[in-house]
Amino acid sequence: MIKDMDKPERSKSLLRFAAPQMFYPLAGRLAPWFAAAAVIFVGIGIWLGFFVAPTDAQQGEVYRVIYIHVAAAWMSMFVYLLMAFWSAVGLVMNTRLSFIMAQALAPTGAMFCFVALWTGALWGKPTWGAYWVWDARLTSQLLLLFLYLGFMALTRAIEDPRRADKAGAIIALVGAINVPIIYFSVKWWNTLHQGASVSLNKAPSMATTMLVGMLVMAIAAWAYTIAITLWRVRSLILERERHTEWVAAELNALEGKV
Amino acid sequence: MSRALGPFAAVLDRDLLLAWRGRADVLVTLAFFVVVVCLFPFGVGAEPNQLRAIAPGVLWVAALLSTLLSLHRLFAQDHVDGTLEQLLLSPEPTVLWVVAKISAHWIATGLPLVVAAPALALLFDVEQSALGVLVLSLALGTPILALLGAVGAALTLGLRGGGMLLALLVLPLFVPVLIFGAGAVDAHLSGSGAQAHLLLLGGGLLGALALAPLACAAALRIAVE
Amino acid sequence: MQWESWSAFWDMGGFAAFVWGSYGVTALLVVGELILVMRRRRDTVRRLLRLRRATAAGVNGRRAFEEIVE
Amino acid sequence: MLYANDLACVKGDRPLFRGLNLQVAPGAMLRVAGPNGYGKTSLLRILCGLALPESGEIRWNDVPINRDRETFHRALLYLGHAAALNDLLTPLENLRFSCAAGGDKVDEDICIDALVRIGLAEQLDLPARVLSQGQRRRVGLARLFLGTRRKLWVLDEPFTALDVAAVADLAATLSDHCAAGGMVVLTTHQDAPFAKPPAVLNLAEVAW
Repeated sequence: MIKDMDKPERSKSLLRFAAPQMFYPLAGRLAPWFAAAAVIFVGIGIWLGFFVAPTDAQQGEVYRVIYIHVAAAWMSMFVYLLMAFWSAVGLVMNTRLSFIMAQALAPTGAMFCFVALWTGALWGKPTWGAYWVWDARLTSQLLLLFLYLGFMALTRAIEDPRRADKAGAIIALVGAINVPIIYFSVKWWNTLHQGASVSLNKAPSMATTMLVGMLVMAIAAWAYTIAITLWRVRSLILERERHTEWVAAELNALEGKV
Repeated sequence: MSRALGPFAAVLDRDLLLAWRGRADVLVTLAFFVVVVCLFPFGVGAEPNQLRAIAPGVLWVAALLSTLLSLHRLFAQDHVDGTLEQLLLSPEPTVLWVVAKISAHWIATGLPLVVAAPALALLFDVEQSALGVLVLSLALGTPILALLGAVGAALTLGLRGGGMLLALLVLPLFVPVLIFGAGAVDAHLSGSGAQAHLLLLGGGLLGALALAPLACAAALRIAVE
Repeated sequence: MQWESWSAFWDMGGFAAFVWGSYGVTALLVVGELILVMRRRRDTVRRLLRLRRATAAGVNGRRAFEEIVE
Repeated sequence: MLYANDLACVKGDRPLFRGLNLQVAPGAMLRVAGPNGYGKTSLLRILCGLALPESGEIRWNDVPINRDRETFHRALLYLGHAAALNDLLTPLENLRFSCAAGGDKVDEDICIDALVRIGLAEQLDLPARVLSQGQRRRVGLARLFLGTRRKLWVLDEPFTALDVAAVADLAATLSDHCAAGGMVVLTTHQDAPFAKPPAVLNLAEVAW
């Protein structure tokens, strides 16, 4: 019935990390490196964004919000697609670790989604005079946030972990199929109601330093997401695998420290 | 009751019979639709051309909410009395009777909305010509809502607080249907013609008919575990 | 160096509220998330340790397990 | 031939059983015993394919049940705690629906005979909601008398809420079914007058 991926084979293939027992220590080793990378890139990004990049011709200094806004918007989209990917893998290969990965990603994706909306609003106020404008991208970002909240609410509402995994996977996949549909229908709807004039386009003249600053911040966001997800996966694994001996051994090791 | 024609006909007949015997629920859904539509003039003011402008959106949102409220009836009763288990153990493919169930549910709750919409539209003094497009857009749109809603209903089966969770899950998915449904009537009224919107709704319906039952069957299988 | 003085930097061309509002909330959320994840891990480990001690102490693992499971 | 190998089951986060093997040959009857909460119903549902085991595999005629679901479910008849009965329909309508939904071709008078035999002659045309708990379970059991060619019967507490005569009649039906080469897996707390005492699998002895 279930291809038993949970017993750690000694094979050297990467598949052995599909077993929670093998992935747990690996995540523990990798996470700090990504966290460090994130801190470094944020430092460089802030320095580039604030101290090297010129002031924008039309928008003045407020455009500097772009560095977080764009990075967060990208991340909220990528993390959702990543969740859908892990959900698909989980449903096909029935490996519980894939479901755990999807659930570990969701909170960070939702956080970036909220950050994108928050910075979009704060950036919108001085540029068009209103905190919220039914711009196509902002509106689809809002709907994406609902998809995240739906996923998290569903996975938490179900006690039985296995049912929660599969239900979450299904809604993540159904949501992922609908993300492009929502985006284009909202874009059509937006141009219908307000015409193309009011839309949150990027600062027109993208000086290279601005572009580099944005990319660096995006990389920083990636590193941060990987680090925080790996940490969250570790505590999810501990909760899920508490019947196994290896968790008992792990707990012994942690007896004194916690 | 028809002779044993296999699960599709059996489930369709049974659910329609149940809907007929429990027609009070159908009337409640319809009453809710009418009440919600009538609330808007109080909130927005009875100024005619303003009402005429918001009429398609109001009718569509009310239809969407009515569908949402009736979704729990799709699987809840069968889940409680064990019929769902027996259906899942039927040798016939699960998708077959899931489509039958959703069709019966739409006939019992979606169709009445489509039939009632023109009458309510007159309350908003909507032009005669737009009524045809309104009915067509609802006739194409409400089945999509039923199909997508069925996936949400199956996922939240048996959960406490399932109603709110169901709304949170499916409303984002309903947005495109709402946009093109209400948009069709607006496009017709503005003279640019509603073909594009209606074609998109038709395409969406075919897509939902093909994919939603699969997701729904999978969700039911894990809900019963 | 883009700015004449630190005060000009903090003023951000008159948009201080918007720029620092954005960066501040983002920093808050990021740090908040880090703290939440760390606390969640610590609470999980503590709960499992307590659970283990209870089941080990219980006469029959199965009986004690049922009472403890919140 | 039903064959289960190294089955494990965790309910929510309570481990129920592990390393469970069982085999039901044609003509055999297996009683799953054990106190409440040891996973009797869970095991039955896993055997039917309704629930997924934590690990392990189930084969029907040497084919894993998730590989060829249709053949397995064509040969399976499962009666759970809930009697799969809708309150707005009459027992006759309910019985005919469960046959049609299961893909069996059964005409009306056979259903009526089965219901009369199980003792529901007067209640044939009443809505199921007026029936007593025992009567509702009998409608579920009526499917056993329909002579459908389903080999494997999986029954969860079939004898509860039945009077002595009905228990004897049902026990005889199960024995005949086994004699005719069928298989029965059931749970029950009362011993019934079977022709041949069933094999017993006690979940209390299956360690976790």
